[in-house]
Amino acid sequence: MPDTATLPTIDDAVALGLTRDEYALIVDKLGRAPNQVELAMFSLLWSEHCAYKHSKLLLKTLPTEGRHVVMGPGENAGAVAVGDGLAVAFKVESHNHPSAVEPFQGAATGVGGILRDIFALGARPIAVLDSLRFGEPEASERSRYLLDHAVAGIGHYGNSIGVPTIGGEVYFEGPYEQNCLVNAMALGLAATDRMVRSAAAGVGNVVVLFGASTGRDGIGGASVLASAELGEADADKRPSVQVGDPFAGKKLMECSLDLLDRGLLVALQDLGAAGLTSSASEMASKGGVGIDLDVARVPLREAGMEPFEIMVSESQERMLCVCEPARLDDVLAVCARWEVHGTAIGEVTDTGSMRIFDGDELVADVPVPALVDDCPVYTLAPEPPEAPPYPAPVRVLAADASVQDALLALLASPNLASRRPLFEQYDWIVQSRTVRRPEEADAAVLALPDGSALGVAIDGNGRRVAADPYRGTIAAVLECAANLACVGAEPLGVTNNLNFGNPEKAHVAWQLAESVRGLGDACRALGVPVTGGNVSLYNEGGAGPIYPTPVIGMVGHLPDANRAGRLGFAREGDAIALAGWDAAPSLAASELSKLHGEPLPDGLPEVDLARERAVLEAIRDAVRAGELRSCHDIAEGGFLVAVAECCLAGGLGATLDLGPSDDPWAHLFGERPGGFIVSGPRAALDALATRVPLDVFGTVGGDALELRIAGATTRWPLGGLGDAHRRLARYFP
Amino acid sequence: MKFGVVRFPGSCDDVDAQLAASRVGEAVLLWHADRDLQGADAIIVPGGFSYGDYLRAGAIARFAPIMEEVIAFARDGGPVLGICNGFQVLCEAGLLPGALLPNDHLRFRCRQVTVEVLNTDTAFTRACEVGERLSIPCKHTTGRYYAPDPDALEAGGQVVLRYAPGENPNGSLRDIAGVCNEGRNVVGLMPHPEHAVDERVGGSADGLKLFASAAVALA
Amino acid sequence: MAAEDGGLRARVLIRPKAGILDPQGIAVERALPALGFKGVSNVHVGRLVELDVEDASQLDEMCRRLLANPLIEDYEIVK
Amino acid sequence: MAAEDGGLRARVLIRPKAGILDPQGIAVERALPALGFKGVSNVHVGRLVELDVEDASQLDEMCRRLLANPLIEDYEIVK
Ligand SMILES: Nc1ncnc2c1ncn2[C@@H]1O[C@H](COP(=O)(O)OP(=O)(O)O)[C@@H](O)[C@H]1O
Ligand SMILES: [Mg+2]
Repeated sequence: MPDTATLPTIDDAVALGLTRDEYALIVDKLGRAPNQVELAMFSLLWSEHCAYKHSKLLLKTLPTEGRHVVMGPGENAGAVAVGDGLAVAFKVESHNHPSAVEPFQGAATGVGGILRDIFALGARPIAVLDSLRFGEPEASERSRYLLDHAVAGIGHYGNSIGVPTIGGEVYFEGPYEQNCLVNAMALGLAATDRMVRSAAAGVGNVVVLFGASTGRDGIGGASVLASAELGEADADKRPSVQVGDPFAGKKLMECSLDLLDRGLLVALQDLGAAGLTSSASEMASKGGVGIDLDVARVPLREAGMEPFEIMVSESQERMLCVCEPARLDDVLAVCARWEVHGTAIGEVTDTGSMRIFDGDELVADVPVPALVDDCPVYTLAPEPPEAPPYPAPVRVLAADASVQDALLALLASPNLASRRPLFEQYDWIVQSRTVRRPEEADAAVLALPDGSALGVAIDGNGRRVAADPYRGTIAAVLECAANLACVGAEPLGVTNNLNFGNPEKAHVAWQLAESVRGLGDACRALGVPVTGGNVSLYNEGGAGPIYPTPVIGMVGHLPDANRAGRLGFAREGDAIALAGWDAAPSLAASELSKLHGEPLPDGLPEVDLARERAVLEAIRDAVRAGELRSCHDIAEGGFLVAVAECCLAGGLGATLDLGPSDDPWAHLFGERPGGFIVSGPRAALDALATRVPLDVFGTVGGDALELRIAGATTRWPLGGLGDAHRRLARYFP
Repeated sequence: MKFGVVRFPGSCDDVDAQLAASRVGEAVLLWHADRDLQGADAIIVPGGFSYGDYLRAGAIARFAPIMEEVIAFARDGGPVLGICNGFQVLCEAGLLPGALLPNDHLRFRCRQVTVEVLNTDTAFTRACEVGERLSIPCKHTTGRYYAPDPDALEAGGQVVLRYAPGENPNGSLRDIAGVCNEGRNVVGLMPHPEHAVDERVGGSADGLKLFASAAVALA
Repeated sequence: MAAEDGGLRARVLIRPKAGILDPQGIAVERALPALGFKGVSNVHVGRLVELDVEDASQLDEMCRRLLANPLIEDYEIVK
Repeated sequence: MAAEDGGLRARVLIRPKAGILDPQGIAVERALPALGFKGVSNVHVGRLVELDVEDASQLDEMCRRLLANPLIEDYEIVK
């Protein structure tokens, strides 16, 4: 083919993140050296982000089948059927590195990106959840800055586009100081038979780009290709910070859904990272066709953009669709109605190649399989470390602190304190579906048209995964399932985002492999398929890798929205019970051990997954029966923190009588999956006792939490507990 | 009784307002670029981020073609309710006194608030009692009400809703949550009554009274 | 100042009216000492709008009708 | 320009960096024709910060560290 620029060198390829071997393989696939545009395209599609080079083989081991599954891994998002002819599409994705650079825009564009993945399927986005990790806020001004700005950015995008942010999670740990995590999950609702796939089809069909114009956004690395033509002076023409525009995103969303409602499209795909290159190639690949694109027709925000820049630009709020030529005018008319710019930029061909033109000039010609399928995948070389390679946290609670002080310290600790200062910055009510708001229940609950509801939870305690990647990941899955059980929801599907360090390091490879093994085993045991997710590797700072952080998002269904569980104590005189635990919890890797500055243990206690499943089902059935007045799972902080949370959520005190215990500290503050604090009439608790270990230990009432254990009595007025629990507010002056 | 709910590019609570209004009557969406109110008996300018709230909340939306009709409708005494962003639009359009400024804490804040009804002689509070307290969620970044002469507003009975003591979420002047025009037919408020029409998802159904009031007015 | 296309490059400065609380200004004023900047006072944050206009006589009306809200903001046109 | 207290009244103009998306500028530019203002182009919306400083030499650092976000904004100090 005619050559446009002087051919880039193998060093350019390396500068773009490809290995010398990968470059050689590209030359081999093409039968010639790639030109500038082609190398730019390969550098994106053969990147870790697009090709899953280090995770693909592991991901293959995950269970993806299930009777509810409508779409599994491979599409823009997974989807499960929820009855009534409806399906819920959902996926979690990370925007860690952009958020570490510019937290507000990074988090905002992260939300925008995951929402496009959802409506690309023809599903109307109905909810967002966020999962955040930062360094210790008390010690680190940078972490406070990242927290403040990332939260504002998530709210900015989600609030402005009219999708409620109904839940999320945030943890603060030293290892995230240099490399924060910003993951966002989105859910969408669609009529199952109206969902679209992204496979391009129909030779001669038109490829239409619509949405924002294309600028130099996100062109960081690839700009080395331009170094030939551009001097230092032009360096600032290469901004790589993407600015989110939720207003444009809103119009793009309504326009896309309108186009689909009118049945005008053959295929639809969002432009995410890797822009036009990956969207077009993936559409071609899935349809087994070729695509011709003319970059000269792409509307530009900046003059003088090179063809390769147009192909790799990550400009936000853009979509790509395929339609029949006869429908083109209608498609463009719908775009115009929504004030969205639409342009025909190419067509579907039978060449099996991506051919990029600049006007009449052919500037790239690459077989689609070479781009999409032929990237080498690497098997990891896992090696467990001697012990978890992380420094012990700083002690913030005296070794001889009393139970009185320990509970207050735990409630006030950044990982346990109320998230209200965060979620009050999110609109959690728009769209009129939110049956359970943040802090009302362990899972968010969204009403469906037929009176049933969805339960959604997202979780992943990196510190426990760092202590034991296999059991820690199982614990994260169980935590999500427990949250769903507390509202009465049956799990239908799981999405996940694997946030890890550099997989070329043996111990990180081991963390990743063990974590995925745990994810697979837990999902198989619970009978929940993994329908999608995302992988974010190389999350490291000067001090080394982050805690291994698999973020689990779980979606479930409950038959009656009116019976969705609540976590707060509801009525004076109700009996309170501990349900589920058959063994004492352990202080290993607990929040209390963190406050005491203890290093991570090497391993967590074993859990019996079959038994955990039975407990989850019993709790779920009890909540669905509608007789329990509250149900809350025991998580970080342990038993006593869970009870205090029930008191605060309900504005009611409680009196607890625990009797003797051989290890009161472990009993009160130890952590392990499968424990629940339930309250209600005695009969309801007795009914539950026929299915799970259950111990009635207290009564709801009064304006204080009063604990009698081994003869001693400790009393916490609700006011004091509330003040401690509100501690995060100080980071949002 | 037919409600028309305006839809601007960037409106977010338009469908919610339509749902709420349809509990007391028929409710249709009115496209910003049209000039047709479709024979609606009452107009709702809903919440959201019309035109992204760019430049100034409500500043661009108030020039939409449909607003010319809404303004004429209001000048003829037709009932018009502005909710949140709609309140901002109506102030920018000069249909309501005052303006809305960034919250004193400069953050978006979403929470259930209690508001007190001060004037029941308006198109949207007739079904309420004076002094009645309503629990309604609010969610906005630009809700700090300001008017150059609040005394005149209060004297003229144009302050329709006030945040209950200690509940002012945005630093509004004199805890003002909602106002009306001199004709009492145009009302604007920052809280979202359309999100308080169903105990199940609203935590309260108090907001329904505002929509019911419009029906009463016409009955 | 001349704009590329021969028209006029205009700059509009929009300020919160005196007497109206300016929380953004206050926030900046509060943040500065923490960063070690002393002796800063009377901080106000407003908006800057820059545009090319063919007919500069339209600018004032543009400001009154759209760019500024006279009730809460003052504007200044700098050509 | 002198400030009341004898210090200096400084003005900082903060603009979206060239090449960085300016959603507000785009929205305003789109809106103007509809209001009957023709021939307006190249609209950009930024921020205006005005403050009294005793030591003007601190201004540049103030801009870099607090007033502007150097990643996406350029600033201009007008004394
Ligand atoms: N950790 C994971 N578990 C299961 N599926 C995954 C995981 N990571 C990625 N996937 C799937 O791989 C496909 C490609 O992911 P991605 O490149 O993020 O899609 P997109 O570019 O549309 O965001 C998607 O279907 C996604 O669900
Ligand atoms: Mg996608």
